[in-house]
Amino acid sequence: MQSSEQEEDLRLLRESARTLFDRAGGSGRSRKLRDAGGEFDPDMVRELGEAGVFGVAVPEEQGGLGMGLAAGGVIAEEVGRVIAPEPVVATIGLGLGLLRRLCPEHPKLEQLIGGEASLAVAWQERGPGGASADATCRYADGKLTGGKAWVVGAGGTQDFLVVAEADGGPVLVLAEASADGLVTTRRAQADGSSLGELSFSGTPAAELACGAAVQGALSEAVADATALAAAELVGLSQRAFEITLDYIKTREQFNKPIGSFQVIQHRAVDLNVMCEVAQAAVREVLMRMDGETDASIRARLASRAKARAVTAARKVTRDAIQLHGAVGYTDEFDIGLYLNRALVLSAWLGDDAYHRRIWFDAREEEGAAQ
Amino acid sequence: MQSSEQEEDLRLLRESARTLFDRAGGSGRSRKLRDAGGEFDPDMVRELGEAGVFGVAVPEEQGGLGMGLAAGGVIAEEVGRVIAPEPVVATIGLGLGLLRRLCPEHPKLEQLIGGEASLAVAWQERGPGGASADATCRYADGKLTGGKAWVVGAGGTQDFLVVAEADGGPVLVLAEASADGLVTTRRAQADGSSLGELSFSGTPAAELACGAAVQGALSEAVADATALAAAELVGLSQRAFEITLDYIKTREQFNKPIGSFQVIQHRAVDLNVMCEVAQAAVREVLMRMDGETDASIRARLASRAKARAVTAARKVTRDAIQLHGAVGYTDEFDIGLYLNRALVLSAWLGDDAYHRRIWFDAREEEGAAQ
Amino acid sequence: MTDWNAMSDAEFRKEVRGFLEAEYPEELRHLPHRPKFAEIEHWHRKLHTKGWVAPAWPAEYGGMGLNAAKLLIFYEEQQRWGVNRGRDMGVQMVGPLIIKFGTQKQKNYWLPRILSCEDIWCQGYSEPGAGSDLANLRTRAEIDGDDFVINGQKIWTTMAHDATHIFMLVRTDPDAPKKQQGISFVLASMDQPGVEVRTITTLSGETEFCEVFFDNARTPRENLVGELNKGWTMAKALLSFERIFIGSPSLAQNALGQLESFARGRGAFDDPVFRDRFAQAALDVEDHAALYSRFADQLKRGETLGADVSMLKIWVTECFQRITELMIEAAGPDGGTVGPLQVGNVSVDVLASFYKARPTTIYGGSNEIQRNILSKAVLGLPD
Amino acid sequence: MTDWNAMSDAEFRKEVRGFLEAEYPEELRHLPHRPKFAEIEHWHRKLHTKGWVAPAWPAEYGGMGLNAAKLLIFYEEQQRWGVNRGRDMGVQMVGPLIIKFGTQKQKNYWLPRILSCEDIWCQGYSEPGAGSDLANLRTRAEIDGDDFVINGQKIWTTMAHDATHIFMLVRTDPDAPKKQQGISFVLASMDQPGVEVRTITTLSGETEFCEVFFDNARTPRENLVGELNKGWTMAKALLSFERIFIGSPSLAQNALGQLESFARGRGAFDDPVFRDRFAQAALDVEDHAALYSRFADQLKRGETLGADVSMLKIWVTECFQRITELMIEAAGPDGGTVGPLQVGNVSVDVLASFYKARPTTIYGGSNEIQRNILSKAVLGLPD
Repeated sequence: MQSSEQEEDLRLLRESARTLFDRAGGSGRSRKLRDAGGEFDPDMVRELGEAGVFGVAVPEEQGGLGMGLAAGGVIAEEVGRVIAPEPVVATIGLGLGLLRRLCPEHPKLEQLIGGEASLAVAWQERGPGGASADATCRYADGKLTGGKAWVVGAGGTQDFLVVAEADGGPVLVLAEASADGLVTTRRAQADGSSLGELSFSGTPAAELACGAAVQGALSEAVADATALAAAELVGLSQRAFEITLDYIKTREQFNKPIGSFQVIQHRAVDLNVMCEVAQAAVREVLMRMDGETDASIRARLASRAKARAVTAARKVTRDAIQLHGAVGYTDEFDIGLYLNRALVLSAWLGDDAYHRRIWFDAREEEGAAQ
Repeated sequence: MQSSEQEEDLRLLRESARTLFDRAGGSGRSRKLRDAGGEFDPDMVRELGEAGVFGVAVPEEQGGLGMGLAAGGVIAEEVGRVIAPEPVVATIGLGLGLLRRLCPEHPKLEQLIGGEASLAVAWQERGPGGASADATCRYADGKLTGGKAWVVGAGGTQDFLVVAEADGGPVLVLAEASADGLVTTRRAQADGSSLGELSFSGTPAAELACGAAVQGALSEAVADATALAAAELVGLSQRAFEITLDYIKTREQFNKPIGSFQVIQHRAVDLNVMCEVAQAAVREVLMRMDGETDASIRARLASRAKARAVTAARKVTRDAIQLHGAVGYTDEFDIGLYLNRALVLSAWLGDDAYHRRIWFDAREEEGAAQ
Repeated sequence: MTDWNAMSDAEFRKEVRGFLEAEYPEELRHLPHRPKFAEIEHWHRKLHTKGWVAPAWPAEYGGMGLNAAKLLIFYEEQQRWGVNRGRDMGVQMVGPLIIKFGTQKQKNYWLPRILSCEDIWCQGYSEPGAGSDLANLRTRAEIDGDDFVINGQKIWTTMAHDATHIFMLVRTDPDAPKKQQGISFVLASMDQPGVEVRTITTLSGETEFCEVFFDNARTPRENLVGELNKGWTMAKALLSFERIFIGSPSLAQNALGQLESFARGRGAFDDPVFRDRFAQAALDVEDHAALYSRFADQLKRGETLGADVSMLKIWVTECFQRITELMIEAAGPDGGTVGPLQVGNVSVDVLASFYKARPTTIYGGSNEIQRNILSKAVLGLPD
Repeated sequence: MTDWNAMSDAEFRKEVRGFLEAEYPEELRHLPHRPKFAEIEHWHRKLHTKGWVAPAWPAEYGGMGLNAAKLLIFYEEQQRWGVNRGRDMGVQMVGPLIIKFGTQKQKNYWLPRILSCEDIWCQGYSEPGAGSDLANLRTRAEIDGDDFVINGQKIWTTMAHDATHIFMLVRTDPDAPKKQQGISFVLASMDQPGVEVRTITTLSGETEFCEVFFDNARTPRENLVGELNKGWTMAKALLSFERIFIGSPSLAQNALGQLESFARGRGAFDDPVFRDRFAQAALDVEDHAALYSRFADQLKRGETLGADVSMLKIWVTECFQRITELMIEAAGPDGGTVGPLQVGNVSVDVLASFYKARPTTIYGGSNEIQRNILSKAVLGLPD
């Protein structure tokens, strides 16, 4: 049970974030950006920065609000509700997650918090069956060689934060997007965003940190981002459900609102329950992650959150289309945007089947360790 | 597509089997036997033998009707419909399946076909996690040592047909139920039947066959029994569905038959579809097994049948209880008997998860072999 | 008298846990059936001596007077240790009713007898044709001098064959304009010629449910609780507090624990497919517990729970059923076997758990009824 | 003219397969979208020369005159080879209607133009508010001299933007006592000022569906097919033959094949949990095919199919959706990526399959409507 003071802080944060996104145009803004072919709006990033959104989970002594992941989750839920295309979770979880742990003095930290800089984190590599466990991207003599994949926000970023292998172990380096020998390929995603595939051939980059600390900070940052992505899916699911509920209350078939048919009613109840369970679980996870220092327990909690959120978002968005009937399949109704965004967020950082496996294995290890 | 002649033969067989079981008292007879603590009725076994039921799949030259497994499936479905406790499938599939393949001249074959003898087949052994892959029950110098488990019809049988290991490989032997050094423990099953656990200590037994042929015949017989058990589950599911359909048409709640509520209607439709798919699949499997000589393909077909039948029976019987509401949970309504029988038949010879694994592995092997 | 509510949660939990672990008889832990009173009488005496029979009752009536937060801890610890609920209809149902709606005379007479188990109560709500739909109640109580004369039939009356008294809903005004009206709450003795009890055998062979027939049975008019013809409202008030308990994670958590030790013993975790299913079930239980906490927090803050609390029951009962299905799957060829299955030094009655899970989606308002309620009361979907 | 029906099934299958494998353009195999006519015109010419445009039409009208058994083989082979249906509304829908209900003059005029694709047809059934519920049709056709004057709107008209003609259901008697009455079947040209077409963009970005607006559009009265106000019956007759095709295993089988090669390429089969899910899906498809055969056998024996044939559609469309979900699962971090994903030498457009599966549970009478029908017409459940 969280303290009522903290609860009140989060409630206020939620209100102001919702107001901010609604004023900016809600999901309509996201549609317009997609139609215009722009992935996200740099002005909105600045505005979010000014509102303190990116810094919620950064400690106060590092220039953030120091409200923890629980507050990050509040923001992520609101981002999900309006399917905002800005890489908020990637910034809070990955970009700031790495910088604040590895080089809190770096000027990029403050710029990122303020929404004045953009920074995409490149840490995964492509293997034959999906993500590869072994990193082959090398950093030596101030230069990067090799490739990275699934980079969120690669389109339009100023800089990349790259995790690479050096002789002394993993390093975190900063490379400019316009640097020599860097080729960025954008792979279009269902929601209009793109993921970047980076190819480095002697690309100059500046080392920010090295050694085991990099691996540790990366694991922590990925756990944070995973749990926040879960929160984004929770907000998305909740809103998709609300849209659907409104629709079935008004749309008529056989001269009755379709929401008066018992089968539709029960399905709506099941979606509602799924949303509530997901919301309760993900919020609990974020709260517990804030109070937990053991990295493996934090990772397991994050997996629990993502597993639930993906399961819920899948069911809610798929059923939402079915409940909308034929119009749900058109681009005219917003519900399709939620389905598409859910596809992208579910695939990013691992789906439910993946995280259930991770979760179970971690549980076994903890059991064995006790 | 089966020939219309064969189809007509099967139709007539189905009719006469249904008449026979209905005249004997249908599912009411099964309830009475259970309440009386008797596992099955020896007189009924004789009657079934006289009617030719056990010999349907035995070739004509061996004294059977030579109608194949497809006909065995017809019988099994009818057994399932009235949840008859007699070990019909075990007799057709295992007992006769072994004898007709390994020692067609043995007098027990004719007696079994005629319902004049009873014979329980002991072939599985208990391992730490369920059935063991390694047989440790030994046969040497005319005597058995070791144990067997999950023997259907062990209560009240005259003889056991035992598959054991000898120096020269597997053997099939015949041991009298009253033989020295044989202890039979009955483990009560949900449906009132029991499974036998046999313990041999120097139990005299007569060798009927030995060598690789025993292993081959056992695999074939188990495949037959597995597919027939699937057919029994199909008949059981179908009847459980009919009982439930009748119930929801008459039982009222809120002054309306519960079958008028859309949620109940759709659930009934799903059960109906599940039954029809299972019936079509299992019948197709039996037909194809009759035309197939490759043992591994036959085994794969049998697994496909059992996987489907268990999935269907589980869904149908569990939902049937729910649709009956509180009375479904009482012993007064027959639907509970169907649930209990489905539990036992699903566990016997492997459930759906088990058979899906077997099926997939066999499919991969065939693919690799091509 | 101890003011339990003044303790910290942790202290109180330690106190309860200590008492249960020290005093609760080992052989009664995780009892697979509902006991007759004789079977648990010894334990009841200990509770009674300790003054812990009625945790929720105000101290003035002999209860512990626990607030919602402490009450949840008390039940959590009971469930954790596998403590049987005992014959608690009197404490859980009749007592609160009398405390809230009864006369002083009724309180003085009945409450001590509930605490001591001198009277053992059963609950007469359901009737044939009025299960999930109580408004259809047909058992009549007609006034005859100083008595009610009762005729009709109750069903699904848990442990009626081991009860001395029944508290029941009866129709006292057959002409009431709405079916929900004209229903009253009366207390009656089971020990009289007009009351006949027949046990119902369930599909697992258990006999904890009964039918109770009333043929000109009598009870004094002073055994009416609350106002005449206002029984429906009172019953609903009673049920609303029950709704969070019926959605508590404990049944599913216990079953999951049993599944886990059984599956470990059988080596079922060697199978990745089983591991995935287990993980799904375990996460379903954990995530349900998160939602349960949200509602429990509401209670602890003194808020009233809305109709949405029903979603706990829907989720947890269906989850419980899936867990017991997994037990059967893990049992493999023993999946149809009656009685405890031994694995290593653990013994799990797989079928008993499976059967226990069946009616949970039916009783307490079937899950279909719960979904009807949620769709109207929470989602506001039209008729 | 060849009497195809005189061939053995095996011979005929070989003939069809041989032709398709030799002549069907490789680049059109397993086309992920519906082509415009120009894209497949070359293939259509080949079919036309061969006389194979209309397999089900009687030979006298230029069809192949196949019986049900041969027809199924023909379609099975097309599906097996990934042959696009082409712009077949004329052949599949309008032709049979005219053959069955049209005048000799209509037959002589329209049928050759369908075969040659001089006319390209679209189907105007659905309207806003009358999707799964055709009786609600509101588009009116009023008689004005020798013409009908048409006003209203159609929706979900597949490929209307690439059609020259539309066959449509219109309301010709707004005062008919039952809504199903007063509906007629008319043919109309798309190339006139009163007809406006707007494409609908789907959530995958495709534009194969259209809205068609009629603002005093005209068509000669002689373009009425069958009797005035009897359109409902004719439409139903047309649909009943379609119901087995909409339940054919082919979509799910193709998707399963794609899933299998994709999953092999990605190494997804190394994961036993994925193997189990794949096995479930594969068995769902195989067992559905067994049920499909049962209905197909009925057709082959010349029997009429009952309402129960709808169960094929329910099962196979939901199965198709599960298969495409598995594709997305197998794609892992690429699961949200648009366009073909390359694995080894296979390229699979995972998202395209996923999107394609979505509307299958909605169109042709949503699966909810199908369940309503089955519960009434097959199970006899009460209102």
